[in-house]
Amino acid sequence: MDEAFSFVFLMVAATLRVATPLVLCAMGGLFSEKSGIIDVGLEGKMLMAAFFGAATASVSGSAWVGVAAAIVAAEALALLHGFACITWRGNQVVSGVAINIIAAGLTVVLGNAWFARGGQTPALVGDQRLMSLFFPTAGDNAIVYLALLSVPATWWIIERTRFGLRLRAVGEMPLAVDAAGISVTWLRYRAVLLCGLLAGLAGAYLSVAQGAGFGRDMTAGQGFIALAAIIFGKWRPFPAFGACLMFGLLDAIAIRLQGVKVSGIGEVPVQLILALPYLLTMFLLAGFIGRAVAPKAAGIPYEKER
Amino acid sequence: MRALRRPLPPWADIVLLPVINVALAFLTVGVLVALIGVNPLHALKLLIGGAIGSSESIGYTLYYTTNFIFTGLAVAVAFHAGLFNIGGEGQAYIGGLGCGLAVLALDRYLPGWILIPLAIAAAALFGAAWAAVPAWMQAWRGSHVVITTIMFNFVASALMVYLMVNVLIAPGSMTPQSRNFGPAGKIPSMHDALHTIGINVAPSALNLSILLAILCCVGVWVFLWHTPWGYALRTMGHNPEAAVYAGTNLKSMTMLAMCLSGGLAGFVGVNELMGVHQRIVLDFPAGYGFAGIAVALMGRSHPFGIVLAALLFGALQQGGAELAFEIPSMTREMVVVIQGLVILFSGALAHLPRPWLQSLLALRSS
Amino acid sequence: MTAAPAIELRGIDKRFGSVHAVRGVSLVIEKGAITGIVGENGAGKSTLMSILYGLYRTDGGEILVEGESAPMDSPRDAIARGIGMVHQHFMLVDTFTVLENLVLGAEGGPLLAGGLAAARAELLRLSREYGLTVDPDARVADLSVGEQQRVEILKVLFRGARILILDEPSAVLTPQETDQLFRILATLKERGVSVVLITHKLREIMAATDCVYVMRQGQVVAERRTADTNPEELAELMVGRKVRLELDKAAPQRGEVRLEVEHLSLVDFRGVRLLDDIDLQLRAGEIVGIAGVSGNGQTELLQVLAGIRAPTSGRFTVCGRTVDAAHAIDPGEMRDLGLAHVPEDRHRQGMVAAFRASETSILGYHDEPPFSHNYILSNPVVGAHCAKLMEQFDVRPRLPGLLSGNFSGGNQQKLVLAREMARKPKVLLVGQPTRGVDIGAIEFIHRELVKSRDAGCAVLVVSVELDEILSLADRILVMFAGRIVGEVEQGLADERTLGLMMTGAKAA
Amino acid sequence: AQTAVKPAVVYANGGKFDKSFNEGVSNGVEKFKAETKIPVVDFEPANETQFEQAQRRFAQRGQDPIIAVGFSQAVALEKVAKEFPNTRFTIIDMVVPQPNVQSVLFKEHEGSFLVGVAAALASKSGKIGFVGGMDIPLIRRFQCGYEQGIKYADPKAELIANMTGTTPAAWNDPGRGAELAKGQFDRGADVVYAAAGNTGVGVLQAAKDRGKLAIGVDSNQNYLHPGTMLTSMLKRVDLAAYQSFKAANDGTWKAGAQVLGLKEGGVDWALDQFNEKLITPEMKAKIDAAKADIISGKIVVHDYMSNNACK
Ligand SMILES: Nc1ncnc2c1ncn2[C@@H]1O[C@H](COP(=O)(O)OP(=O)(O)OP(=O)(O)O)[C@@H](O)[C@H]1O
Ligand SMILES: Nc1ncnc2c1ncn2[C@@H]1O[C@H](COP(=O)(O)OP(=O)(O)OP(=O)(O)O)[C@@H](O)[C@H]1O
Ligand SMILES: [Mg+2]
Ligand SMILES: [Mg+2]
Repeated sequence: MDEAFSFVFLMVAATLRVATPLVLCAMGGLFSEKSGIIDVGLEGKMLMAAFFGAATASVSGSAWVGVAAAIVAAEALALLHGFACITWRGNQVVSGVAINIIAAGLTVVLGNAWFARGGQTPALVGDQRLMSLFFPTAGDNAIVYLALLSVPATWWIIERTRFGLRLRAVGEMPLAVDAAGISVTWLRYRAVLLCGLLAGLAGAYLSVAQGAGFGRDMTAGQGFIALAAIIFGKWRPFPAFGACLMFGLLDAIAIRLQGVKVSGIGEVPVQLILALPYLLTMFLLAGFIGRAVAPKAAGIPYEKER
Repeated sequence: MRALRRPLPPWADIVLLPVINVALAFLTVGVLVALIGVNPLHALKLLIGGAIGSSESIGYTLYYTTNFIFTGLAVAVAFHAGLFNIGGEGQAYIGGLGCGLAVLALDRYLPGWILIPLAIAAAALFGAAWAAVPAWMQAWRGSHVVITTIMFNFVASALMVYLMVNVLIAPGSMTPQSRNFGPAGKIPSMHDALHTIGINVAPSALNLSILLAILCCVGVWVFLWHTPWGYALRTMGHNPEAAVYAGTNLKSMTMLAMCLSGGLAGFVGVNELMGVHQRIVLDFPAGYGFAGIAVALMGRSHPFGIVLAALLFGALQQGGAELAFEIPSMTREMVVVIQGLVILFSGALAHLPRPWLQSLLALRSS
Repeated sequence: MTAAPAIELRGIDKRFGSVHAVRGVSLVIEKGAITGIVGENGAGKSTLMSILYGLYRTDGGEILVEGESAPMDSPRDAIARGIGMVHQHFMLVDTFTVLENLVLGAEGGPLLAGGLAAARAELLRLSREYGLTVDPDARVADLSVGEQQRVEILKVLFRGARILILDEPSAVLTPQETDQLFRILATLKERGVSVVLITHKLREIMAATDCVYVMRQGQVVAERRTADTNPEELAELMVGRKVRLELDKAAPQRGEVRLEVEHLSLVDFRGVRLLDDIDLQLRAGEIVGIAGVSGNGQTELLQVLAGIRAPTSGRFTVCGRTVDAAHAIDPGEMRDLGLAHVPEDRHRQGMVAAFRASETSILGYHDEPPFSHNYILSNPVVGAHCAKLMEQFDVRPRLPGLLSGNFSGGNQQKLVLAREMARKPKVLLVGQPTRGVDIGAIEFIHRELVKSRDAGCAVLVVSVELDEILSLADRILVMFAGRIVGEVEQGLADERTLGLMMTGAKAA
Repeated sequence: AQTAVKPAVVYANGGKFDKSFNEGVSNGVEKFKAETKIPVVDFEPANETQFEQAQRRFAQRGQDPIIAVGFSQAVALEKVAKEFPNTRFTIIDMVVPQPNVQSVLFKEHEGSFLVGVAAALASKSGKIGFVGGMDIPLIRRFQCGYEQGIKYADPKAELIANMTGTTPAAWNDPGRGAELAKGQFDRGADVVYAAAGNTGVGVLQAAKDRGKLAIGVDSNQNYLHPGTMLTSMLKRVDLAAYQSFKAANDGTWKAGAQVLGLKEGGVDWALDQFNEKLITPEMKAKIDAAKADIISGKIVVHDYMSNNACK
């Protein structure tokens, strides 16, 4: 009985630990995509945030200063994305890809120049990191709770506020928003900035809360998984949250499944287990969630001459 | 007050604008380089010298160019069909598996002049097959290729590690790599080929695969602009409804476009495995698939433009390595940053210099 | 002293790149009157109104609202000055409810709940006052076009507009709906609202307006009191030459049956019946017109007949080949049988804006000789073909190398028609042959269609313009809710009864 | 004064500061530099093709000797060594049979055996973890040696093993390393051994966060988290690099293969001020006994790579 409880507790904790950056990214991406700006660059934002978060925390000695720096870094990239896609009406996917590549390179270049450790930041110790608040074995630091909070907050903003109504409208029909006397540009910039805020938190989580320092490419594809979660959730906060939890749980299970022998098949190859989240994503995308309908104007620059 | 804006003349659109875009990217890099305490002009000199300073460095530049042409064409063909293939990385990987398997299976029985074309075909086939799955999912199940091709890159990697570790590993090998290809499975290197006709150049990784790359450029150009299928493919890319109206089956056209794209990406395996490594190794696509996006964007998805862009990227890759040789603080990631900035400035921010150019040209002409 | 006019425009100027869309236009909109604006395609009407509404920024000139200079930098300024606009293409968010669309931009606070409740009350009041009933909780996507327009008008009234601009409001309405619209406009006028009405239908100008401006090539070329003018004069002012408003044609010489449709039905993936048991016959040498409010299955009928969609049940026979659910056909094969199709929406289907005109001129025939030989496309042959089409159909400018999207709407339409008629098809399907096309081009297109009928082609025309159907068709079918609800011979039809059939109220 | 050597290093993928393998070489090089004041040039390649390029470029410039770090450089070196028969090369982790190449190999399984013994002795739960980088034979060799050591010290102990990933990122993903380690702790493990390059940093960190024990690899990583670092499996690549340069400088450099095991001091376990509190005298005695037995040949540690199986 007790063992079962602790098993469940540990699985839940492991799931949440892995899901936290996904949830934050997915909620951020949701704001952006609801406003009609596709964000393939979540990965890059998170990476840049992780780097600046760790770098600042290690220099300043304070984890929260690091978190703030992480958010600023992600916001800078968010503004770049906005500048390219909103102001200059560039291709949103291309801009996202560029941001990912720039972040992957720049973090290492800067890391090398500043710390001369092959792109890593010094390991964070003591107050330079956010530690568990209540359950040391669970790793429940402040950002985990922020991530949990971000889901109802996102829902409430999108469904219940004026900003949310306009956000939904601008992702469906920007022309109608423009004709109603509301600035499409400013609305979209706000959405992109919200996305930067959340992606920044996710990055900070990776390097100053869950981890203890930055390592090159430390996001390892989680931005894309968050993107997939948004699609699974059909651009709705709670279902997207569910998808993130599913990925987290899958990961927790995958870790336990390695080396386990399945009767009849023998030992499951490690590689299969590692590829499982990707395969499952494809499998579900292909068959089980039905056709997910993106906001109609997503990906289309609002081209309007004045 | 407001300068009158006129649309740019075609020459400015096709030549001037991309050049300015790349220049902007380099300008930004220059600032970055200066920020980390290196003289940008000195770095530029080393970069150029490293890329084209000797016959060896030219060889390496062209060898990288070969890869970039393949992945650039791959991305471009999909682009023309309105599809965004981010899976070049995985397709190149599996393409390499295809030619590798063909060579491993047959290099003891067949002479090179039969085996090499066969293995090249196998590379195309495997690359195409790896692209066909996301294509099928987009065409029939409506899941977007951008997501599925990314996922398939990870799956390709897992599959290759599994195969290399458990199946294809050479007996007694320390590392996951296959046995060496027999001589029949080797594409001659350029310095050897040139040597036989009496020209001596320094050895480099450049091999005859570059001829395949040039052939692909011509083939893609003919296909896209001079065949009815190419016409239908471009129609789909610009306006799917018009394509349906014109009698094109979007599903099969999606399959065709992605398979062509995957096949082209698969040729990276030919250059790398049959041309250089002469065995199957892990991780040989090394980012060429992603860089292909930049190459296609810069080259305006036209084979000729792609050759130019691939040359630039090849020179960057080679010159960047030399740069890292000479200046320790210039790490190899600098080249990655440059690639990213080129994608940003010639892709997403392509129109940035346009108003300025328009006013400039309007002023001059008035 | 007379009160200042509601709006005065002085010397308004606007360029889009090299297109000089509006050239120094001055006009006056009187308070409490209905002002009409007419003009050929691309004359600059919509652009002018968009400037007034703040959607475009003017390059020169001044806007005065009730005598005061009023710069319009964004629609916000226009709304604040009491200007409302119902656009040519509706500005509604499909996925929103009527109520949500109503409050967008006028939410009344950072939280939605209060604003929505207040809007619901206001909506009820407006509905009662003007007889504009809509369900506040219905999703806009589920509303008919007429209802959507009502929402647009409600939106304007909800914001308390005193000046109402309507850009081609009747293009999508049945005659009955149009009548209701004009009753509403009359009510508004009574309450002191000033109305600007843009339309291509001279009859509406004559019936509803107090005065009318005529625009041509970006300029106002005439101003008339409605009582002092007539449609012939207006048409001439618009086009700059005499226009024959009547189409004269001989009686049809009917030949063999080229298209036979039996019990044709189409059900979409949600189970909605888009086509319901359609029967029709089309003979060589006749033009059959299909009338109906858009969205009643005409689009789908053309798609099925052209091979773009497969029918769910029933069958049809084209030139001897029978098609049903089990024996589907694709548009390419259809063309091989001798069927040509001018789609309703040329931008979305008939052409590729990014292609050169020469490439658009072989769309659908690209894999046939002489364009394609041994699987190679011959660009010189294609170019020459396009030049010939442009000559025959007077497509301007005559530049096969120009991008298709850079031709004006009327010329794009001519290019598409030319392409489809060039092969002398046995059956010609034409959707909305002159939608949004000006009077001069309409005249030309109608004559070409009659010519090919006289040459023995079987022509099926779908149009929402009753005038067009009445003058062009030898036989008229009326579609409503996916069914053919009536059939009338030409000469026996009149607008009233057809209009009633189109709403499903009366069957013949 | 003397005709100084002009040494050079070509690092493996992963970079100079991976806190383990490459960094070990780098430490040896630094030591050489500090002692002799002879400058050493180095290069971190971006992809496999650059191995050959870098080796050749260094040789052309007259650098000598040149160390090629890591097994993946072998094929390239085979070619380049033939082109430059007068240049001396040293390769680590692989054999290149050329007259001008020195090959240095390590018996990682022997070192891993020892830390396995330590792990089994320190574990209270009898469950012991292992986090590898990629599932490749070299890492299996580590795991297999470790497992034998565990079984030797405690036949009932159970090994929980995880691999990190399938892409090169697997060597560089501390976040995932930490998560894998936490997963193992959740399943009851209380000692974990990381053989995953930079990923290991996360593993060691996770152990610290949870108050469990961790074992480092390649370099001595004990200093990273004093108190939770049980020990490190030393693979003395630093020594190999240092000695190669030193020998060249002294004129005693010799080509040929050398396999460095416990006997040769090529592998070992680390005991220093950072972990001395964790290693009780009994533990130390048992580990040293095992070490002596391996050196004397009484215990034969099976090498996974001899037959691609752990038995
Ligand atoms: N966004 C734009 N960019 C470039 N040119 C434009 C743009 N919008 C309109 N134009 C040009 O301005 C001219 C006026 O167009 P406008 O839409 O105002 O005509 P219109 O009188 O409303 O025509 P219609 O009767 O077809 O609605 C057209 O020739 C068109 O070419
Ligand atoms: N967004 C745009 N950018 C550049 N030119 C445009 C744009 N929109 C329209 N044009 C130009 O405007 C001209 C007319 O286009 P437009 O579609 O307004 O014609 P139209 O006769 O009003 O057709 P429609 O019946 O479709 O309204 C074309 O020559 C085209 O080049
Ligand atoms: Mg128009
Ligand atoms: Mg208009």
